[in-house]
Amino acid sequence: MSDAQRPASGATLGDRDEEPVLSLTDVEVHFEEQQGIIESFREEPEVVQAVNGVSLDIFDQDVVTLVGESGCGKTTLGKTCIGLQQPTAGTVEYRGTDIWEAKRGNTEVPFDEIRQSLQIIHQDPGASLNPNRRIIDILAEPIKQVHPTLGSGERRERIYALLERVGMNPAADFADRYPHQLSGGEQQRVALGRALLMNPDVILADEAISALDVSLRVEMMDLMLELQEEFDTSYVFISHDLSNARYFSEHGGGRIGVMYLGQIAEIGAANRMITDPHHPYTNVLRWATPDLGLDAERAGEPPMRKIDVPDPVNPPSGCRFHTRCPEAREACVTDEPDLYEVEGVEQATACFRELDDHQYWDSPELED
Amino acid sequence: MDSTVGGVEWTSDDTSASEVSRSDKAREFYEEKIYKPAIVAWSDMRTRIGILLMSIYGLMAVVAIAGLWRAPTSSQAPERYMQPFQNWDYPLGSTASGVDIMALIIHSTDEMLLMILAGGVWATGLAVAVGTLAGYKGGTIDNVLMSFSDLVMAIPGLPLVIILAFTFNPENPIFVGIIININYWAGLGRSLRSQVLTIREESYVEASRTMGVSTPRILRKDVIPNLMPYITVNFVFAARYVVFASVGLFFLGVLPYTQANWGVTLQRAYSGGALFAPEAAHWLIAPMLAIGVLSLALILLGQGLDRVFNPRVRTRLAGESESTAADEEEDTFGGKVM
Amino acid sequence: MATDQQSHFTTDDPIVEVRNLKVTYDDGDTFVLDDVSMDIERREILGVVGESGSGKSMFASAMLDAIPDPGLLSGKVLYHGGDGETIDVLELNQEELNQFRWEEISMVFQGAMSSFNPTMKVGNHFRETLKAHDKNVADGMAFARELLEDLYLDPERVLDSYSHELSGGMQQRALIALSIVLEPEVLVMDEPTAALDLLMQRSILMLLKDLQEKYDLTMVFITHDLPLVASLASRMGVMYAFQMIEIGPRDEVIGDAGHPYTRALLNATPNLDAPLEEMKPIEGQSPAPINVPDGCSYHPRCPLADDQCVREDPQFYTVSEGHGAACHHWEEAQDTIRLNFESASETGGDSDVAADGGTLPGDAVADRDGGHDATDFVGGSDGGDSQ
Amino acid sequence: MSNYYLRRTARVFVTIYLVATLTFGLIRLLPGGPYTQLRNQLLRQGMSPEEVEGRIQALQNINPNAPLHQQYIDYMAGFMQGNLGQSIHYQKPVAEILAQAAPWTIFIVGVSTVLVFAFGIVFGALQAYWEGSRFDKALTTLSISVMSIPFYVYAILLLYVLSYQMGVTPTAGTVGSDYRGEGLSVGFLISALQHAFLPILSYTVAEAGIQMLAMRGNSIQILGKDYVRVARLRGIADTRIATRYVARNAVLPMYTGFLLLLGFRLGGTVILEEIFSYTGLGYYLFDALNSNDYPLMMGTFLVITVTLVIGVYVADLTYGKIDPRVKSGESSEAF
Repeated sequence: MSDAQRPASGATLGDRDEEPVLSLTDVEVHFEEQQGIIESFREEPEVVQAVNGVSLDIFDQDVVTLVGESGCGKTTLGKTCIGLQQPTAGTVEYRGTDIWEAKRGNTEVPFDEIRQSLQIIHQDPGASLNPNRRIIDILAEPIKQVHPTLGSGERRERIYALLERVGMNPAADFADRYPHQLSGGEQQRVALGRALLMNPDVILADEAISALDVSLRVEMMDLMLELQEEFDTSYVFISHDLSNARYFSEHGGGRIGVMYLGQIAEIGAANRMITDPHHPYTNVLRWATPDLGLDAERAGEPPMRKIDVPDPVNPPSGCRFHTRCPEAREACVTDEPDLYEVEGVEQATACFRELDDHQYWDSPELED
Repeated sequence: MDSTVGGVEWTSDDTSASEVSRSDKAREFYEEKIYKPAIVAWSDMRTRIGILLMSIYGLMAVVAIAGLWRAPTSSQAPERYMQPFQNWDYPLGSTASGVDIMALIIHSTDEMLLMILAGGVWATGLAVAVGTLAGYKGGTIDNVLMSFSDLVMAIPGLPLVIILAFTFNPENPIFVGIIININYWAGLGRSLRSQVLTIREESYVEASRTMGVSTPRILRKDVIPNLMPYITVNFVFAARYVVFASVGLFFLGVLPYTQANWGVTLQRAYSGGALFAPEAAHWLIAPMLAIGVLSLALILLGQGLDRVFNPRVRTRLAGESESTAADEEEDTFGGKVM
Repeated sequence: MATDQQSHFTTDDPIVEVRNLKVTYDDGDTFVLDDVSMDIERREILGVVGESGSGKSMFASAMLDAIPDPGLLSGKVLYHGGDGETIDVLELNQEELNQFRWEEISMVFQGAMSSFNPTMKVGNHFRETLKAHDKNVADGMAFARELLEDLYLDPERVLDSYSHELSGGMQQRALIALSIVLEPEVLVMDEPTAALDLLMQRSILMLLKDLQEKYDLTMVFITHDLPLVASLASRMGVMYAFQMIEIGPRDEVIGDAGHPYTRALLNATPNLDAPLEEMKPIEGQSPAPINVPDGCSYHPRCPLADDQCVREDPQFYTVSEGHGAACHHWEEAQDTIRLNFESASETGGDSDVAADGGTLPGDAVADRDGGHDATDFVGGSDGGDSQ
Repeated sequence: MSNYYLRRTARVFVTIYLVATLTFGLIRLLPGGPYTQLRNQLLRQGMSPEEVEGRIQALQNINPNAPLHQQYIDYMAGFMQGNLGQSIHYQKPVAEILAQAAPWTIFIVGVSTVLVFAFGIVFGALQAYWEGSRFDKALTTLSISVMSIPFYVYAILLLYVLSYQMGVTPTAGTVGSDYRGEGLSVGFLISALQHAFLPILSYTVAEAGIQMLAMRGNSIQILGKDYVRVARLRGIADTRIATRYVARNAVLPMYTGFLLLLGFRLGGTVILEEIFSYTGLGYYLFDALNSNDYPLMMGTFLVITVTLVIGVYVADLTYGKIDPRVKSGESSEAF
């Protein structure tokens, strides 16, 4: 490990030279618990710090997978990326234009154009399609938004072409059906098609496959990656399962970001993150992912001190993982680590263990 | 750049394919909006009875408007207190002053139907507007609308209606219908708002928002269609309330009337001693039956109609293929009553 | 499915013997559980794996004779209690059934959130269960507190709160405690951790292992997640199209499955060890009750299917002692269908950290004195992870 | 938690204040101002204009030609001290008449509403429990047919059959004439119950049908829930499941229905009390209407509304008791 690495903000990671599609700098999202007027006089309102100072760049035809336990802010960060969630601090830029400035109308790039190029696919296929509309009407909506001048005949033809493209033929038969007449896998493919018809630059897949059957998951992920080329879009893929994340990111040649309590604990190329995790939390996630290995003793004690996630309203001081981290020492309680680049590899981790000269090494082990 | 696949440029704007013919569109509209709902409505026994009963009232209204039955005038019947079903010219018999009861019933149906329609549309329309706006927009609009509806809900319906009727002396049935349901919309608006609050969080609404679909269009296409079952049940209840309240107010003599209607007949029978003279019993029963059967028809229609808006029922009955997903047939009447 | 070869699914000291279980909803032409027979060994953890719509939940309910009406259950469920006498669960009348359930065999459902009465405190659920089985409530509650502590929950706080005041993980653990409070012999769990987080899932599995040892329970763990149960169960059954198609010890079913579906399922499950390109989805869909293909129900999707498969419903062939598979060509399946993670464990594969516990930083901790006290993780402070 | 109650109490006073303002406005709306008719009537009787003005001033403790805001302040001050002006027809303070009439209305509306929900919950739950049985089908058809007939039709029929034909129950009034002044003696109570029997019965029958169907629908939904199935598996007795699990959770949505219903039922007394000439608030409102007695009319309207607001307030506060989720006050959808 060489001398003090300069803190790597997400931007420099992956040393891509072309301009990123989306770049987030020091984004924070805090939710204030609603209070009555009288309550607000008496005590401080409870603030949930969902996302806390995250910087991330997403490039063209890129794949970024966000992994973490529930409540770590991965969905909130995802929604901030595609402009559905306004950050309380920091900026979100789409090809150099601040999205929320555009929304207020004082940028030359119109907000509608940005809005249309950032789409979403949801977790529950059943709830992502309006039960009262036929598939043909559901898929006509995006075309009407992007190509309002198009005739209904052309629209119909494109919808049929898309349905066939996502493997649902005969398209005419599927088009006339209601969502409840489709299986989970088919519904999810319609949702994917709807997002793709907007010709987006970035699609947020919010746990898009965890509601599907095991055998369908691989098929859906393959389809998404296949269409990435054709529709020239990048993916922000959210999952709480490391093996799905690994499959998607490695296939798409992208990165995996591990999130913990609103911060990026570690981010790096997919195979690096699986085979050689540097952050203790990534290692805990890796331990928790059951695999088909025949050995039993790997199922030993969980390599962490507390199984339940701390309360996001008042997160632990210093490095937020110190209350559960098996490697935690006094130093971790006091100061907060930045993202330090791992030497010569596309990987960065927010842990003092990455720095040789940090006083972490000589501070006593944490006993609780 | 244009990514072409199998000859389809996803990004180009030019329309090369043939237009969908007008007749196709008309046929599709007919099939979706008229034919299929009709099958679903007719399939349920309750709705079938409801439709039959309502068509009787519809017929009576047409007869009244077209003047095919004699207008009710006093001493038009050969004798007073004629018993029903004895003389076919006066099937329901006659009143103390020799008025043909059948004429009395028929000649108030058209006004009553108008009144119900006006009252129902006013109450449900306003409730939907208030409910969706407050529910979807939230923030100050929500607070303002909800505190206003709380105030309106705090006023007991009938006394306010009586005072307004006394002040404005409404003649036109539409105006009467609206006055009767003057504050009915508040309760309904509040429950619609809570439903909109849940629908607003649904993924497909968020997807529409992400696509940049305008709010009015989202309300029209995504939110309201999913509320329709609840709206139809409550439209019927609002109409039923108009029937009860209007007849009650006519009975009390609060509402002015141009021509005799059920409430007035009821009141005349009641004060004309029908309670004591058994031979006048039919004079009292006829308006009661008219009111009862109409509201029964409305209730049955209400139960059946919300099935029309349930896509699962529609596809199953229209013989389209069913997906493997279990189709739960829950009785929406129970949980949804206002 | 012929059941003459008894050998491959009987065990020497079975606590529950299940014979020809059939469940149908409309007078017998379509089956939601089609002639399932197997034994459950005393004090073992049996894993039952199957995709959604394969009938695995029906199998769980059948063991407690708790099929949601209007289902018709036929067959035999013989329960051999600790005191030696045998009860046929399906013969019990309603009164005996109420007595039998929860005292001998109890069940944990998937949705913990929906298993608690929303207008009743968690504590009352325990008290009313104890009263219903006329047990001494004071001792029962003391035992319940001990159970909750074993599950790293703060007993007072949990018993005194409503279910909506607890996080997903806490509710699931409280539900598990509720299902053990009457000290049953067998605990049937239908997807107990599906709705939970990765970490919580893994921790609950470990807690279940501890409970199993401490109260010498027999556990039936039903899930769709193959790797999850592989790390817990000692014996496994695989279900497809409402039938049990393979039963055997875990190492054999995972290491060298006999049935092509099991092998395909192993290949389709994304996991950390297998190289990427080896992962292939299974074409087609599992059949609904009404359109179960005749002969072997997997033949439309099976690469090895021939006319024998279409004609003849396969019986249980013995792959090895205690390991059976319902496939005419199980040897051929074992040879031709390569398991993708096989290459990883044999040749060390491309991942430089072999699955057999190489130098993972985390492992350093595992070999510390593994007693509970060293790593105290009382779940008191967890508020946030409501799934 | 107290914040929720605080807010709720504040809202009661605001509502009462706004309704009082509304009645003040409504009086102004009446054709030709409140007293023109009375003024001409008195002038016709040969009273001098000043005397007439003095009379009107006394009646409504506001001088009609003072500036509007002044009248408003006087009116409000009067209202605060419970002085609602003088009834023209009865020559007695409105407050006095209404204080005597209000208990009767509250009695019949309260009792009949409680009965409606008692019947509705019990029979609805039973129907759900034996869903699909003949009992269930019979009761459903019965409640649908019962629902389609308004309460005043029942009132007339019951009056006709029980009072006039069979003479079992009194035909009018709130209490027997010989018990009138006696206060709460036993005789008074019995007679009061006799007189109130028909109004309460007719007011309960129609509404019970609706609540029965609503309860049946809710209970069927709850019976399908997981926690009922788990309770059965735990060997919990059927009776306990029917009450503590099914009824307890099915009653929650009914509660909001109860609150909205209170408003309609208080209003409906106008017709009910007229038929039975049962001298409650509704009766006086209608009586005031017929004799153009504005102060009495406005006073009655105001008291009915205030009773409703307080009734709903009390019911709304108890809602927290039965639905633990609302304890923290977030789902205040109740009203």
